[in-house]
Amino acid sequence: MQEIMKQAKLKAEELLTKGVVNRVIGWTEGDFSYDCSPATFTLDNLDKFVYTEFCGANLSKYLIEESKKEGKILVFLKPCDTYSFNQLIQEHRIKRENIYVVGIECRGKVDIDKLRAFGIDGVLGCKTEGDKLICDTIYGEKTVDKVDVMLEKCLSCKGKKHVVYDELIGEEVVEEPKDRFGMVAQLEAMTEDERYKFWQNELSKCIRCNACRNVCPACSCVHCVFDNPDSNIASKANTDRFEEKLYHIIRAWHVAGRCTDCGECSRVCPQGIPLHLINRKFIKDMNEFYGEYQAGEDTETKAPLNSYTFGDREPHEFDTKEGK
Amino acid sequence: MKKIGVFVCWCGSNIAATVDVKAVVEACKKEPNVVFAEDYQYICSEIGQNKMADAIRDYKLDGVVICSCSPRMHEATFRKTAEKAGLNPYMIEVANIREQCSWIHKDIEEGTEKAIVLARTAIAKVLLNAPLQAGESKVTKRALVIGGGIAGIQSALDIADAGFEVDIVEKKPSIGGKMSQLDKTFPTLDCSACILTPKMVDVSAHEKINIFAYSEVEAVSGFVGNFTAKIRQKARYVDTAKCTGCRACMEKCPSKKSLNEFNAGLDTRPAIYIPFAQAVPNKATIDPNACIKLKTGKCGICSKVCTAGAIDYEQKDQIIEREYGAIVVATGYNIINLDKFNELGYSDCKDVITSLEFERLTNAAGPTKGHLICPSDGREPKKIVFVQCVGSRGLRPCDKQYCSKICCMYTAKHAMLLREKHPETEVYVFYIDVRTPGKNYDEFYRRAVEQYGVHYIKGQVGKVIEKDGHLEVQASDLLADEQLHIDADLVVLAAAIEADDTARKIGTMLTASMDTNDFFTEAHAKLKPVESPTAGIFLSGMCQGPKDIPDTVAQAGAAAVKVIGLLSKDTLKCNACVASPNENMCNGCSLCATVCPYGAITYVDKEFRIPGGVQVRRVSQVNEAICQGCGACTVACMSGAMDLKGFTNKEIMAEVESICK
Amino acid sequence: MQNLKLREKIEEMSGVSVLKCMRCGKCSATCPNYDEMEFHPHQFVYFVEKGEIDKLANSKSIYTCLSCMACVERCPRQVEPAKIIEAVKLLQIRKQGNNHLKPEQVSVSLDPELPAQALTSAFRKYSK
Amino acid sequence: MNFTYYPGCTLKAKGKDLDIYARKCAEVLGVTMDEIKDWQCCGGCYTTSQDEIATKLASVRALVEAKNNNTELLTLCSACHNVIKRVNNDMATNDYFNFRVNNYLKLDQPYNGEATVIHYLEMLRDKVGFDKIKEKVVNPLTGKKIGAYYGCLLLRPSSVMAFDNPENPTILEDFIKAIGATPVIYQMRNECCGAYCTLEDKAIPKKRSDKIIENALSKGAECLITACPLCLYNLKVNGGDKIPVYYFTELLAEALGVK
Amino acid sequence: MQVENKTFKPTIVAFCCNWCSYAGADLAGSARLSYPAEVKIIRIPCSCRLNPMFILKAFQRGADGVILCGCHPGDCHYTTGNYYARRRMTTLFSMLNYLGIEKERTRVEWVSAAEGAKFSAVMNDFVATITALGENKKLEDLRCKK
Repeated sequence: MQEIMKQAKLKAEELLTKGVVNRVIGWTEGDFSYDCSPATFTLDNLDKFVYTEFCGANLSKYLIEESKKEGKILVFLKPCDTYSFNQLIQEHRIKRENIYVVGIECRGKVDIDKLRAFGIDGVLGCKTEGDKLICDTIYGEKTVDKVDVMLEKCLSCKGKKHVVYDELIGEEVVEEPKDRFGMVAQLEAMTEDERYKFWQNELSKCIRCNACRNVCPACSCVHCVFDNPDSNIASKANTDRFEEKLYHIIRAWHVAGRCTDCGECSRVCPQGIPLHLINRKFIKDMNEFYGEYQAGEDTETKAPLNSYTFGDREPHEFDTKEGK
Repeated sequence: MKKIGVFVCWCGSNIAATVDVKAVVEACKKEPNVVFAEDYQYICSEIGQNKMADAIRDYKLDGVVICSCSPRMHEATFRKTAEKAGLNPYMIEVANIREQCSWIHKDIEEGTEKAIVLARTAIAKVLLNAPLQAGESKVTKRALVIGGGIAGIQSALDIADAGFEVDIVEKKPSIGGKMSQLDKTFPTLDCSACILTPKMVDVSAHEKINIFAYSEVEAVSGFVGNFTAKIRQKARYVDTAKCTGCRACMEKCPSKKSLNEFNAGLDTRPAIYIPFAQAVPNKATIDPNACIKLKTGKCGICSKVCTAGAIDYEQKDQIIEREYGAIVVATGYNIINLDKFNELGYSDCKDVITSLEFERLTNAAGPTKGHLICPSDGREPKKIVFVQCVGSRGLRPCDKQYCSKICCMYTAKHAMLLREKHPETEVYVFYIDVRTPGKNYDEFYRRAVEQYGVHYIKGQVGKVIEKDGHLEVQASDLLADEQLHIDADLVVLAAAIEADDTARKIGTMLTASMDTNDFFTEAHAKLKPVESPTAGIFLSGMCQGPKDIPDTVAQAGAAAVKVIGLLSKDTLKCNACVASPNENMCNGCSLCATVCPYGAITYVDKEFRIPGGVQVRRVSQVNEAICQGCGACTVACMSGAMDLKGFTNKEIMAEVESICK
Repeated sequence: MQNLKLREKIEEMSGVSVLKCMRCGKCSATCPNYDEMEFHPHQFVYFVEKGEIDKLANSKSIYTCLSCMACVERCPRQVEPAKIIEAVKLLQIRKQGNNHLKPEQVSVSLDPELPAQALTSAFRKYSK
Repeated sequence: MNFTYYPGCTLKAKGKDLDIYARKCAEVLGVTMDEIKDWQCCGGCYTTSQDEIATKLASVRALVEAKNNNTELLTLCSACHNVIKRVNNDMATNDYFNFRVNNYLKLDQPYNGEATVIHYLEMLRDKVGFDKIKEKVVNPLTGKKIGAYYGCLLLRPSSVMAFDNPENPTILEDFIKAIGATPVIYQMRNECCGAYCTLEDKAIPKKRSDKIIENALSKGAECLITACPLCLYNLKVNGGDKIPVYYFTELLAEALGVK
Repeated sequence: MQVENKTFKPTIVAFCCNWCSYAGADLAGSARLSYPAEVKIIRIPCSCRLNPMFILKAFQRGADGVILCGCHPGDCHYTTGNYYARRRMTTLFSMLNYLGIEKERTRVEWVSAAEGAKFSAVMNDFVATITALGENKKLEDLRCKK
């Protein structure tokens, strides 16, 4: 990872110096090494650029606002981030010609909360060696199985292929996509009431901080319906039993067929609500009902909800295996 | 504060018997904003309408709710009255308390209660209604007809006769289409050329008709009343203004080996050619794939023999841009490729021919001057086998699922004509079903059997084997439960028809919907059979599905009437309830456009003032002349920027809330 | 006579639906062994549709199909008669003691030049 | 170019020539044919009934071998090609069949039709290329008028075999051109020779073969070529005096100078 | 509690497309084919106009069942509207059920302008189903229920 970071930084420096781009979107560290967040760089502050095990954030959304400004931008995208990028291109939210995409190698990012749950505190830095994660902490070096501390979204990685890039840094590790729908299937197998309890329990934790919406690359409306008093569903806080459900259903509905399953919503949720399970239900259903579709795989294919066939299954057949 | 008036209709006893109308009036009076409420026996009557108009004026009403029968019944009446009284017609809401209430509920208490809810819901909606103005768009008074076969010709003539300009675009060097290749026509057996040629001459002589032959439509933009088409006029290498059609060039051209398309490839033509004697325009065309001069630079004989000096080897394709108010699609058909049906021997055996080739072989203007011979060796056939449904009605990838419709009749025609001209020939027709719906059609087919002694055999041909110059036809005779082996001289295949290969391209260009067989879809199978769902596009002939000449001509005329109806208007009144985007909320994501069935949504980059400067954003625009108001886009839109006038999100939400109160 | 259960079974085994047949007779037109058959390909389809399967099963015709697949290939409706004939035949020879070809019959008719393929496929076709 | 090769029973006995010449030619053309060690007889005939798995297991075993070798499965005898290719199609498309076979075989990894079955002729056309063969010909059979006899098994059902246009095939004709000879087109080239009926009723293949040979002769064929041992047998036995019949590999070997 | 259940009258919102189903409802009316008064119809131009937000709003405000009626697939006045509606509702209903909402509370029926009898039958059946299911406790908005 050190090596990749060095290469990335050199690449950024090169492109900035040559004037190919005039700014860079990447990650920077906060007060702690595990506190990585997106940031914009020029030659002046490029030394603050990092690419570590904690750079889980998907940078594509930041391009929407950035690409409206003058000049070309360099952005670093991990494999799963490239899907969001393509989706934004398809929706004309960003201009391809204004952006220089450097695909960057990723072998799964680390969830600091999971590390802490393992009793690993005071982390100064981490590195991956094979299946292990070696953590340098103020209490000395600690080693864990990486799979135990990876971000939820990395546990169901779509594969390590960049679907769009101008240049690649690091290797494109060939990897079978992991099963994404196991948990959804488990929920489907429950009774209605069990499911209701499960979601009531999860969603009642929602504090309507809107972090899921704000981080989501698909939730990028110029003006969100929840902020629009004319929409009749605008609301700021959960004031009743249904409010949080309404919010999350509508949010999922609005990104249905557009969600690339980047997992950012669950990553940023301060309450740890497994929001990706809602999005994935839509993805799983649409795959089963209308054929495999991966949002952001290309910039042409129509999303399932924006197309149709004469023989589509009927609405009441949603829970049958074959439809008609 | 908006002032709302409510009228509750008795509809005689139709409503009043199960709904306490007085109670409804009282309940409405209690609703906020309602300044006036009254009941009357028949609001749709003249007196009722006058009462309504008076109330609108006297109380300066901003909106009116009428609790009465279904809006499908009298909404238009109420709107007219409102407009006369100075209220925007879209400020009217009808609460359906008859069909949805009094007629289906027997209990007066229950009926009244529901009627009050329905009235309240209508009040909630009308409070949010905005006055709407139906837009208008200009109509360009010229029609484009794509395809110059009998369908296109008929449509063009009818439109032009009504006094409107028409352009015909035909991809071949001459108009005339498939019909010009036919010999006789069923069920009257009159000569195809004799009835078509005068029409072709009419077209060329008509001052309102402009023929773009050897041309193709390259792009179409715009919408009903305002289309712009780009037409590519392919280089003929002949100046049509100068060419006199004398055909001296054709005689002297040394490159005579090109297959003659007009004779279905049964003979050859020179590289410079006029496809047939009655061609319109009667002008020569050089085939660049065969012309020695164009390929090698040497030759130039035609240029030397042309006394008119019409040959121009340097000619280039030209793009012409024209504006139209309406477009008629008449792209026609072709017969399928028979490569996948070679058990019938078409690819290897010269004496296995298609019905179209048979037409040319029996046509006096054809390659044999109408003398029917076997193409292999020129002998006169004595035994002829016709095979029906080749490629039609099947499910395999090589088959067409539909019935090609015309084959039964033309085969009966062929068989009959054969027996008439050559009584000594034996004629067999292998059929699955003989389908002859149509005036005088079955009588025609029966004549073939009964008067002309054509052998109709229920069964199919399974294999054709050529040996010693003859064809062994192996076939089933299902009624006799026999396998036949007929020693035939000629086998004629009724190949399935398919949409012309340019149809898909043109359909895409016009955003006119097509079925999986590339036939154009009509707006309604029964009630709008000549209109495409895309406004301003009309369908004529085979491009919409298999049909014979009488049906084609009828449809061509019908399409023309629709075009005339459209072109006779100076402006088009648009639907007022159309989609309308709020550009401040629009993401420019194109999701709305992907679901729009009419292609009514486009995008522009627009500047917006933001704090500290200007920002350019891509935003959607709805062409109100095209939008039909289905609302598909409003749901595809995530931000809620796209809304539907007359059925806005807020209005429907208000109705929902009112019902669920 | 009618046996719709058996018809269902045959449709299941053959994987084709007899109701798709439009009675064009292409199968019987194309069949190279038509003359050796008592019941012809189109009749197999029709009698199965009617559920009159016994008479087919008891006919020698089930052993005369050459499995050349010409009718399968040329059937415009994808009814594929050869598959139906095979299904009827299997119903017959799967019954105990109903093998059409027995090993002892073979040695007599064996030509020394005959390829092994003829033997194996004949056994596949005629015996269980 | 490496292939996993499935010869089949007939090619080890009465149809030896087909195999021997094929191997010789492969060597010249730079093709390696790795014969499966313990192949089992394909059964000679595909049972169309969807409820049979026992008769199709041998084919699956061969297919699994090819999958494990990570090469295509090369066949030569048309009967084997037909059976194995159709079974492979069942494995790939018929879920219930697939389930039952995998359940029975208990392989390390379930087999789902991953292997590709390729006939020797397809290999010549698509992998080697007829142009390349033309270059390698040392002894062109110039002037020889050859009728290609396809029979049934290579072509039908075309939805599965996808070998060539079933009603108007050209692969053997192109092959004939590649070895310098002249193809003769005749309509009976894709009609049945009578097949295994020869065991029960010799009259059937006699009638069929006569018709085929008569048609070929009337079109001027001097000899016939085929890829099927049983076709070769039926045609030879019934018309050997009227027209010689060869395996296509024999003429290929002759043209390549390795006969 | 028991007594309340017996007199439970559900609130049903029926969205009907203007061209087929609304006309079908009219036909049911003119044929006097009764169905419960709990059904209240909202007219929309096409089934594809139905925004899932309307359904959720209805539930939030105390509806016990929501039904959408549109033209039969292939017969849409706007050619494609009901195809979109069908996909949208299929996925939405599946989602609601996934969150634990009874699948019976939502329904789509294709009712043509000629199917007055079907309209009435559908509404009778839907109301019976919802009545049997009882009050929509899972989704209502407590603030708004009277």
